[in-house]
Amino acid sequence: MTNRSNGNDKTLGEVLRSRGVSRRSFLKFCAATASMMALPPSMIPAIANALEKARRPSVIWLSFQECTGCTESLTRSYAPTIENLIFDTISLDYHHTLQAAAGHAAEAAREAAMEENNGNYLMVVDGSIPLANPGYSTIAGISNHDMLMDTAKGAAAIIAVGTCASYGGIPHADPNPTGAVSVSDLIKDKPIINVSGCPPIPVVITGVLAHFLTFGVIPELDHLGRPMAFYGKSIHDRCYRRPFYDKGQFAETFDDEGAKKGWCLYKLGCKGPTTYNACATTKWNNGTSFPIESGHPCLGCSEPDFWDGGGFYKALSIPTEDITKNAIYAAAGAVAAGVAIGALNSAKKKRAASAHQKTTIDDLEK
Amino acid sequence: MSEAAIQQFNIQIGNELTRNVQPLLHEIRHALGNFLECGETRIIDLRSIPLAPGEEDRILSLLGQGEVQAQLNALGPSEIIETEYAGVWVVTHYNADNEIISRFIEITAMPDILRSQTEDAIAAYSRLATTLEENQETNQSFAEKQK
Amino acid sequence: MSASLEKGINALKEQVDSSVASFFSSCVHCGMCADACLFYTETGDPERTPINKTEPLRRIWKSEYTLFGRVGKMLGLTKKVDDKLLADWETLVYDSCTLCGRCSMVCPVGNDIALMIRKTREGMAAAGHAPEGLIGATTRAVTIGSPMGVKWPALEAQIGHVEKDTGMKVPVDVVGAEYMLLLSSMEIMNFPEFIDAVTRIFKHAGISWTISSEAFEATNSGIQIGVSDIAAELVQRIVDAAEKLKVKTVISPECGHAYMAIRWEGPNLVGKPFSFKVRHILEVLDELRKDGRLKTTGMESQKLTYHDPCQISRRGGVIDEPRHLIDMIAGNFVEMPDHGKMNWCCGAGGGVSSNERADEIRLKVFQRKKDQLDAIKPDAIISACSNCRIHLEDGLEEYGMDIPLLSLTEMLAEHLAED
Amino acid sequence: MSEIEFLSWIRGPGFQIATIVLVAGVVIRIVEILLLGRKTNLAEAKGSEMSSGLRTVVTRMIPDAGTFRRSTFTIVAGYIFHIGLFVTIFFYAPHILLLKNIIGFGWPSLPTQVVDALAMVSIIALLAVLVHRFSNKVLRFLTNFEDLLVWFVTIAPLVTGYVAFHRIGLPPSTLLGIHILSVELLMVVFPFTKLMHTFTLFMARWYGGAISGYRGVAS
Repeated sequence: MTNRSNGNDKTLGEVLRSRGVSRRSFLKFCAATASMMALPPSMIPAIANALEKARRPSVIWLSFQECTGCTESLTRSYAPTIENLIFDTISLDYHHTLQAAAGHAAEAAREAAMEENNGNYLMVVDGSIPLANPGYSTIAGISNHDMLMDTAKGAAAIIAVGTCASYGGIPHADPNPTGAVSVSDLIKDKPIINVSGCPPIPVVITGVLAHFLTFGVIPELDHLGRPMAFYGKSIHDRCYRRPFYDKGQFAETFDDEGAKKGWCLYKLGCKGPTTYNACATTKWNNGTSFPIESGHPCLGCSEPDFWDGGGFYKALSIPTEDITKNAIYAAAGAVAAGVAIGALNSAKKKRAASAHQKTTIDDLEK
Repeated sequence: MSEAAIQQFNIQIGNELTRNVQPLLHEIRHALGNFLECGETRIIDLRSIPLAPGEEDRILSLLGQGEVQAQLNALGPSEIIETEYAGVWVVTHYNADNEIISRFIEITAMPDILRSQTEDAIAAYSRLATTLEENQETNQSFAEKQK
Repeated sequence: MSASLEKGINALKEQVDSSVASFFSSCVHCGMCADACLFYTETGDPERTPINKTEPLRRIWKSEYTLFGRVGKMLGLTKKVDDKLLADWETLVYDSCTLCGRCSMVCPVGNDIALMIRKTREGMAAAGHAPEGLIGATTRAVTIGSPMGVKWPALEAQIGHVEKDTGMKVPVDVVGAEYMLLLSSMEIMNFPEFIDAVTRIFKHAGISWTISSEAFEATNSGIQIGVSDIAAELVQRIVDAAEKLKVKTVISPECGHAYMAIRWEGPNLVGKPFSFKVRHILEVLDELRKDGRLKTTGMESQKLTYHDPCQISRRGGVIDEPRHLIDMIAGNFVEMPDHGKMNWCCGAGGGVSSNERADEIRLKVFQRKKDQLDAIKPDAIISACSNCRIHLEDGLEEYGMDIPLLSLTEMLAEHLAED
Repeated sequence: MSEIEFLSWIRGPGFQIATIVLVAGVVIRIVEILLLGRKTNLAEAKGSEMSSGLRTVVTRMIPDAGTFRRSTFTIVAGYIFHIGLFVTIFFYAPHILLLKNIIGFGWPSLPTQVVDALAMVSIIALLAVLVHRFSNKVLRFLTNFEDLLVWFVTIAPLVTGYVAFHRIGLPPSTLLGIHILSVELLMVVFPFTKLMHTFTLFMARWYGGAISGYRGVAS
């Protein structure tokens, strides 16, 4: 993160070599990257070739209504990793949480990077954008909205990191006091990659960067703008507890026998079946585990409006409101209505009986 | 977390949960045939195949361990073994924390990554030259001092 | 005053009750009742599906007695009952149904479809959509006292013959007798042997009985045409006679719908419980058998089968009694494939035999009975209903089969042990 | 409307409305039927109404041999889809969870593979029932719009449930939403149609059995 504007003329290969990274290490890195991006291994040479020649892209990172969790997620991966390598090869020209400069100096850096790399830089956004009142969130006196729209103009592509930037996230949750919206709600004319999650998995961000570096285009996205390679399958599909679901073995509480045996957490409100993310395979904390493995149901954080999904500990099939009470009221009301109708029916029958005219044999024909 | 405690939550499911084991082995056999016939190599990314816990281990134990076992040290260790079936290799890359970052089955005479890379050899060549030069200089100055 | 649509609709409104509402609410249009109805199986005409025959009643229930139907009626969405509908349904309700109730036995949701068709007839008749033949029979029943126009002198003459043949007295108008015997016109006109048989058996068993000269006719065209008022009037005649003679039990003869009329509908038609019991002749005979008062001798060696008259067994509950009695005298008794409560109707009950218009279909659907008989090939058929008996003979002749029809009561009389 | 918003509406207000319509509708109809009343039978009884009625409620589940032969398809297909519906509705874990949430108690579920297979069998049976409805002349004659509507709202939750379970085509939350929506459709249509037989058949069988039983006939 120490590189500044002067490093953009070097290729990635040159940067790596200058750091003493061997070709063999680079090949290993390419193999891991291919695997990470779910690309066929036959493409490893092509990836190596492309990465070798790739220019270090300028990256401008904008943080709006966010909690810095996304940045934490990225920077807290300890020990040198393949992901770090990627980060080291980009030119992070603006990130107000990480950069040393502040205020007008920082804004000047952003403007300089935008000018220098006009049309080529990557814009990364975390956090949602408040529209109710521009004063809710400003940076150096510039409203989030204005900064976003201004910076987006010269961007080659936009990566919305985290659920807030992707779909509005927690600020967008009901009743959404700030009128928070997502990046894609405001920008329609640029490729936007949503890397959702609260926070998102670090490797997904680096995977997306690697893909962009390798092919110069954004990866294949799902209908919610997320890279298919990572969001193509649900947590449920790749969950190691899935066989318990299929067998009907569920933990009923957090401390019962089922929970201890590692049974399915569906009944405890797991949103795995409706959540698309790579947690179950890439896992967290450098591959240690993921929430379900630690015994907690999936919250569905990579999905739009996950906060308003009706309770984290309520199973998906359960209605979100108190049905029983209303059903009882309805039944009581219906009994009353039924009795009223019954009275009408009885009256009608009585009328029919009193209207009855005795039929004799003379009445059998018209 | 103790090993036992981890074990508790890592449920091993019986054989053939995803039914991908057998087809994968057939694919390896097919690739080996191709390799022998026309020299075509093949790499299978184990991460790209949906496998249940335990199934990967099953594949690896079925393939077994052959004559070659090599260890790389490049951005963390890598393990390259030839399986019981010559021509079928298992390449496992670890990161610096010894966590598996990718695993491939390669059908080839020797995985490329094991081979010395030209770029590295070029660098090595110049490095060696520099070392020799430096040595020469050192030797010379030492000799001069002796004089 | 005459029949009118308005009266018909009013009558249908009177017929709807909680059972009818449950039945209509439960019908899922599965079509199984069609397979249970000989008028469908032998004609293949889907309009004759039993539940379809209740359509007029269903429309009244739906539009008058359901909340959603009422709303629909206000919006003009419900199907109306009009003269055209009733005219179209006349042949279905009267000519293509004997009220045999087999459909009621197979309906998977338990609907008593026959009951609903019976109720539908109330509306049809009140609206003037009853068949001519039935109207004629009903008129004769009310004015003359018998649907076939049989008057007391005719019966008196038959009694004379019986007394001469048996040398026994046939008691008439005996006050305080235990039993009062009713007769159907058919027995008087076609099977006077029945009176003969009863006279001998009762003499043998030593029971006190009588025939009323004022109310001897058991049949009741009112329940066939579906006019409760007329049916009640006919039942009332019997009630009056039974009360006048102070009898303990009224005996319904070998006639299906007569039993239904006096035993099951009777008290409900006149609106109060009877002061006397009503029994079918076979029930009385079975009681005598149980008490050891009916002794027979000799066994029939020919292969015999029993045709259950629908109104007596499936709709009447007299199923085991005839079989006990047959066991006394039959050595080779064979049941038909479907028997007892699942027996197939002969095709002439429920007023169909009084409706000349239905003659053709009545004989066509006899095929069902023929198939049943072909399966066991009996030497003779026993029955306990004169109407079944006449129609079975008619049908057998039509289909060129030669199987004699026997009356169970008459057979028992023939086998009476000499004292 | 986003997927979650859609699903939230379906699980929230949508389900609320459907439940109220279902409960109120069913109760109104049952009360409406029962309050019509029935005249006391004045004829001397030959058997008990109550016990005969109750017996018929049970025995009418099994057809006699002759009827089975004549209506084999209707009976077999009917049995299959009714059992399939019963199992999928009442023995699939997420459904039990829903019912437990509403009525306060639950029961063990069946393995999803079993439920899955039965759902498929039911779908096939219902498709066969539809084909039969159009190929059999009695059924074709009897069939009206309501029959088709009821067929549709019955098979729809099975199909949408099957698709949602296997997550075919659309995002799972949307599939789940569609599935619950189809169930809500079923719930709303229920009281207005012959689906009421679910409840009224017990009454109908009781009345039918009572009428016969009173006369001494075991129907």
